[in-house]
Amino acid sequence: MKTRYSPRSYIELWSWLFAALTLFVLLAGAVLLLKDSVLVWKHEGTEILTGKEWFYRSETFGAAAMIYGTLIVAVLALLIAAPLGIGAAICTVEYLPARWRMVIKTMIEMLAGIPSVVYGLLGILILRNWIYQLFEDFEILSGDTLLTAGILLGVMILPTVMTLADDALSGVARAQRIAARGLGLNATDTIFSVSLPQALPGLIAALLLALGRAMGETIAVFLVIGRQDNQWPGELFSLRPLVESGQTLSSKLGGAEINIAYGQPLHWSAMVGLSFLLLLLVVGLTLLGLWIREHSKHTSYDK
Amino acid sequence: MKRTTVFLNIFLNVFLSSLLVLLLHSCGDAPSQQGQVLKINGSTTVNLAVAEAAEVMRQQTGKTIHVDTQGGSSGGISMLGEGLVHLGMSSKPLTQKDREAFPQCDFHQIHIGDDAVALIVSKDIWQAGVRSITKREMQAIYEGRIKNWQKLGGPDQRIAFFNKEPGRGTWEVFAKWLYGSIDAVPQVSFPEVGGNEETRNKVASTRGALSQLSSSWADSKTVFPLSIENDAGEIIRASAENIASYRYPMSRPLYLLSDGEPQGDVKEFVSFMFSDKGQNLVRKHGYLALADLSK
Amino acid sequence: MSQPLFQIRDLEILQTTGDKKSLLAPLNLEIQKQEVFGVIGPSGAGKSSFLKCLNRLIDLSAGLSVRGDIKFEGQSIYQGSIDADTLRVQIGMLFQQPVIFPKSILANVLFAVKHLALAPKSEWHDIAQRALTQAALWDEVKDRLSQPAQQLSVGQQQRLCLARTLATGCEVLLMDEPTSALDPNSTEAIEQLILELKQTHSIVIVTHNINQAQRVCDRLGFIGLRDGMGTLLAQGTLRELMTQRENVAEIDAYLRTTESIRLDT
Amino acid sequence: MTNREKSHTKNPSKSDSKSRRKRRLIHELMRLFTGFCVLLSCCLLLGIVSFIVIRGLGALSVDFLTGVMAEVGASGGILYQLLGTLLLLLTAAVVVIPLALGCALVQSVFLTREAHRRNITLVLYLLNGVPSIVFGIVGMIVFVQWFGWGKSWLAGGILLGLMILPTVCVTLIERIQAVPKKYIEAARGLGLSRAQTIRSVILPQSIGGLFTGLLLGLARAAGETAPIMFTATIFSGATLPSGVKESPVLSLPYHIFILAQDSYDPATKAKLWGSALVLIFLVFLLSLLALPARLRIHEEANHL
Repeated sequence: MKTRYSPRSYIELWSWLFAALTLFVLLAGAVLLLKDSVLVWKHEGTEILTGKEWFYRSETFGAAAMIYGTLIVAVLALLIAAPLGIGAAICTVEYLPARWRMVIKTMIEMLAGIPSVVYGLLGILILRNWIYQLFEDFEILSGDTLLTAGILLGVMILPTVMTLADDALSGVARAQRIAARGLGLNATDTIFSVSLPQALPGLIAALLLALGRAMGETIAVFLVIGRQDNQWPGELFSLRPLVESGQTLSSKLGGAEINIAYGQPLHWSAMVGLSFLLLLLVVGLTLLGLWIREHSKHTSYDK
Repeated sequence: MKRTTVFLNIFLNVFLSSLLVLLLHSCGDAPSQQGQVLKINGSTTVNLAVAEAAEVMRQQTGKTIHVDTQGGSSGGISMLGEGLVHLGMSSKPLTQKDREAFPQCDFHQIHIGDDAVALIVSKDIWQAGVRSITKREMQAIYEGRIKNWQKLGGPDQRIAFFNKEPGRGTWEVFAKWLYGSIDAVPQVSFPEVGGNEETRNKVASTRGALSQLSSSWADSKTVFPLSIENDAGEIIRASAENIASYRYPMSRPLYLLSDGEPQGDVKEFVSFMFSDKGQNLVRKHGYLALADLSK
Repeated sequence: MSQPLFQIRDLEILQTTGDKKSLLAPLNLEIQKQEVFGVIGPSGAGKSSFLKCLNRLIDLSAGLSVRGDIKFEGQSIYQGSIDADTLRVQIGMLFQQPVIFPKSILANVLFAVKHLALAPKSEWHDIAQRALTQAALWDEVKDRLSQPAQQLSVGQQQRLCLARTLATGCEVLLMDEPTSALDPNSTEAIEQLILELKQTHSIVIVTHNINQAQRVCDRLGFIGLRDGMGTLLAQGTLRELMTQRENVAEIDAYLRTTESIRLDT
Repeated sequence: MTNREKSHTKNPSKSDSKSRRKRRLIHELMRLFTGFCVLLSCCLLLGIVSFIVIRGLGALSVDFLTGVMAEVGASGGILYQLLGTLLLLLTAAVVVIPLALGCALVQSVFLTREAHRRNITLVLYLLNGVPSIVFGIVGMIVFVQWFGWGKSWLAGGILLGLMILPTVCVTLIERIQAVPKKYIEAARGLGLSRAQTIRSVILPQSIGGLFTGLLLGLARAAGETAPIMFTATIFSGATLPSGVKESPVLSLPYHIFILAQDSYDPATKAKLWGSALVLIFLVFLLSLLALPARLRIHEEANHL
C-alpha cells in the first residue's frame, strides 16, 4: 500500500495522519488489554472460560457464569427488541406515509438518547417491583433477576434494532415493491415476498449489532441484575435461572471489585481479562453481522 | 468555499493549540506537590459527613477539595496506598493485610466518629415478630444452611439475603464479627448490593429480605434493624448507648486515613472534622460523634 | 360497440402537498376493448401518472390524490368498494425499466401466481410455459428456468416481466414506455409482441416515440402541458391527430421536436 | 385462447376469493401488529419521559441550574455537574472532529481500492461495537496508570470522542458519497487539484454531515457513565479544571449514578430526578438540533 504513494497536499497528509492515529489508538487499546491480562491467562489458562467459580480471595477466576449471564441477558433483550423493533420498522417503512416515518424514527431515536443511568433508575424503581409481583407465584427471591435486566436492556436496544431494521428495509428498491404491487399483491404480500427476503441479511446484521450493544451495556444492568456471582444454572435449558439473580461481564466490571483489584496484579489482570473477553464477544458478533451483510450482498440483486 | 477553508484553519489552530496546552500541562508538576487540591476517596458511609464538611471548608477557605466514593472503604485504602488521594475514608479498622498490601504507605487512622452495622430486615419479617438474631443463626444463613425464616421463628418465607459488596467497610465489619477474620469467611455467592440507598431500597421492596446496613440508615420505617443475641442470651439493640459503649458487637469506628502525620491541608481538614462544626456534621448524618463516645 | 373498457370521467390528479396544484386537468376519455390505445405527449405532462390511475397504482405515490372516476368494464374503480389489489391482478402493468425480483427465472414468472395462490401448484409449470411462450421467451430460457433472472439481458428481462404479468391471466396490459430502456432489436421484439397480444388483450401504452405509436397503436391520446397542467388535447387515430396539428399549438410543437414521420406507411 | 388462458384465474373463483380473504386477514393482522409495535415504542418513550418529567419538574428552577450542590446533594443545584458534562462534550467534539474528518476523507476520497475502503468501514463498525465499560477500563490503564493523569476531564473527553467517532464518521462518509459525481468531475475538469476539490466542492457539500453526526454522537456521549467513571469524574468538589493532571470534573450521569445508590435524604431524591430531567433534556436537545439537517437529507434522498 505504501508503494509509490506520496501524499500530495497538506489536507491529504492530515487525513492520513488522523486515520492512522485512529487505527493506532484502537490497536493500542486492544493490545493493552491483552498485555495487562497476561497474568490471568497464565494463571487460569482456558479455565477462565470454562471455570464456573469466581472467588477472588482464593484466586479462582472462572468467568463461565458471567459469560452465561451476559449471553442470556442479551438474548432476552433481543427476544423483546427484535419483534418490536422490526415490527415498528415494517410499519414505518411499508405502511405509513413517508412524512410519518421521519417523525416516528426521530421519536424512537430519542428513546436511544435516554441515558442508561436513567434507565437504571427506572429499573430499580419500577421494573424490578413489577417483575417481583408478576412472578410472585414462582417464589422468586427478589426483583433483581436476569429477566429484569433482559427486559430493561430490550427497551434500551429497541431503538438500535428499529433504526437498523428501518435502514435495511428502506434499502430495498422501491421499484421492486411497486412491481409486486402492480402484479396485484397487497402491501403485506409485498412485505413477505419482496421486502423481508431482500432485507433479511440487513435485518440479521441489525440484530447481531444490537446484540453486541446489549452485551456491552453496563450501568442499567448493574442496578437491576442482582450481581450474584457463580450462578451457573443446574440445567442449561431451564427457565428458572431467568428469575434469579446473576452477573454479567459488564456488571462485574462496573462494580466495586475493580477497585479492590486495583493494585493487586493477578486480580487486576483477571478484571482486565474479563473486559478483554467482553470485547472479544462483542467484536466477534459485530464481525459475524457484517460478514452476513457483506456475504449476502453478492448473492442479492443490486439495482 | 471560502467559509470551509476558514473553518478548517480555525479548527486546526484550535486543535493544535489544545494539543500544546495538553503537553504543557502533562509536563507540569502534580498538584499534590503544589498542595492546591485536597483529594479524598473511600467509604460511602463516611462520605456523607466528609463531603458536607468539604463543602463548608470550600466556602470558608476557598480550597479545592475533591471527594469521591469509588470502591468504598477499600477503594479509599488502596487509592491512599497508591498515593492517588491525600485522605482515605474508611468505615472499618485497617487490618494487617491492608498495611502489607501498601508497604510504601504509612497509614494513620484518624477516628472521627462511630457507627454500627445493623442487620436489617424488611417490614414483613419485622411484623412477623423476628426481632433478634444470633451469630450462629447468621452464620448458618451466610453458609446457606438456613434458607427460611421459619427456622428463626418467622413466617414461612425464603430468606432473601443481599450481601454487601466485598470491599465495603460494612461488609468487612460484618465478616469480622461473624468469623473473626476476613480470611476465615467462606466463599459464597449472594446477590450483592452496593450503596446504602440501594440496600435500603432493595430490602424495603423485597419480602423476607435481610442485609447489612449502616445503622444510621436503618430508619425503622422501611427497613428494621435486628438486635443481636449474644452467647449469654442477652439481646442487644443497636442503640446509641450500645454502640458508644461497644456493647453492640458490630460497632465500628469511622476513620479518615492519612499517609504519615497529617500536614498542611490534610491537617487543616482533620482539625475541622474534630471541631464542633465537623462533629455536628457527623451527628447530622446519624453517626455518633466522638463526644458521645467518651460518655 | 359494446361497453367501453375504460370510461374515464373528469379524472384529475392533484398534489396534496406544497402548492396543491393540479397535475392533470379534468380528463374525459373512453378506451375500447381489444384495442391498443397509445398515450403520447411531451415528458412531464403526466402521461405515466395517468396510466397509473387506470389500475390505481397511483395510490402508492405519496403526495398525489385523484378526483373524478374511472369505470372499468362498467364498474367504478374509485368510488365503489372495489379492491385495488384485485383490480391490479386484472390489469397488468409493464414498467419503463424491467424490474426483476432477485430470484430464478421460474420464480419470477410464477411470482404472482404463487403469492396470490391463483392456481394450484400442479398447474404452475403449464402456466409458466404458456406465459413465457406468449412473451416469446420460452425457447431462450426453457433450459435454465432455475437460474437467477438477473443473468438475462435487459431485453429478455423486459419480456420476462411481460410473461410475469401475463401469468396472472390479466386481460388488460398497461405499458409505461416499455421499450425506452431497450436496444433496437429488443424494442422490435416487444413491439411484435404487442401486435400479437392485441388479439387477446387490451393494451394501453405510453410512448415517447411517435414512430412506435404509429406501428402499434390503433388510437392515440395526446396529453400536453397547458397552463402548467397535463391536459388531454386531442384523441383519435394518428392521422386524426395530425390534422389537429394546425389547431393545437402544443401538438405542433411536440411533433416538431420528434423525428418526422411518414404517414402513408 | 382467451378463455383457455383465463381459466386458471376465473374458474376456481371460490377458492380464489377464499385465498383473497385469507390474505386480506393476514394483511389486517400484520397492520395491527406492526401498528401496535410503533404505538408501544412511542408509548414507552412518552411514558419514560413523562415519568421523569413528573418526578423531576418540581426540582427544576433557575437556582437548581446555577447553584452549587450542597448537603451531599440534598440541596443546592447542579451547576458544576452540568458544566462538567458540557466540558466533556466539548472536548469530545474537539477530539472527534479531526479524527472523523481524517478517517472519512481517507475512506471516501483518498483510498481508491474498494477493499481498503471496506476495511476502514469495518474498523468503524468494530469501534462502534466496543462496550463503553471497555473504554473505561482501557482509559483507566492508559490515562490513570500510564500517563499518571489521575482523573482528568481530558481523559474523559478523549474516551468519549473515540466512542462517538463511528457515528460521526459514518454520517460524514454518507454525505460525502452523496455529493454528485458530476460536481467533482467538473471541478477536476477545471484543473483543480484533489486537495482544492476537497476544499471547494466536497467539504462544503458534506460538512453538514459532520455536524449532524456530531450532534447525534454527543447525544449518546452525554448520557454515558461507564467510560468516565474511572477516568474523569468524581462525586463532589471539582469545579472547572485548570490543568490536565488530577483535574476531574463533576458530571450529570455520574452524579445520578452515585445518588441512585447512596441518597440518604429524601430531599436528595427530588434533586436526583431533577438531574435526570436536565440530562434527558440535554440529550434531546442535541438530537433535535440534528433533526432539520437529517430531514433535509431525507427529502433530498426522496427526490433523487
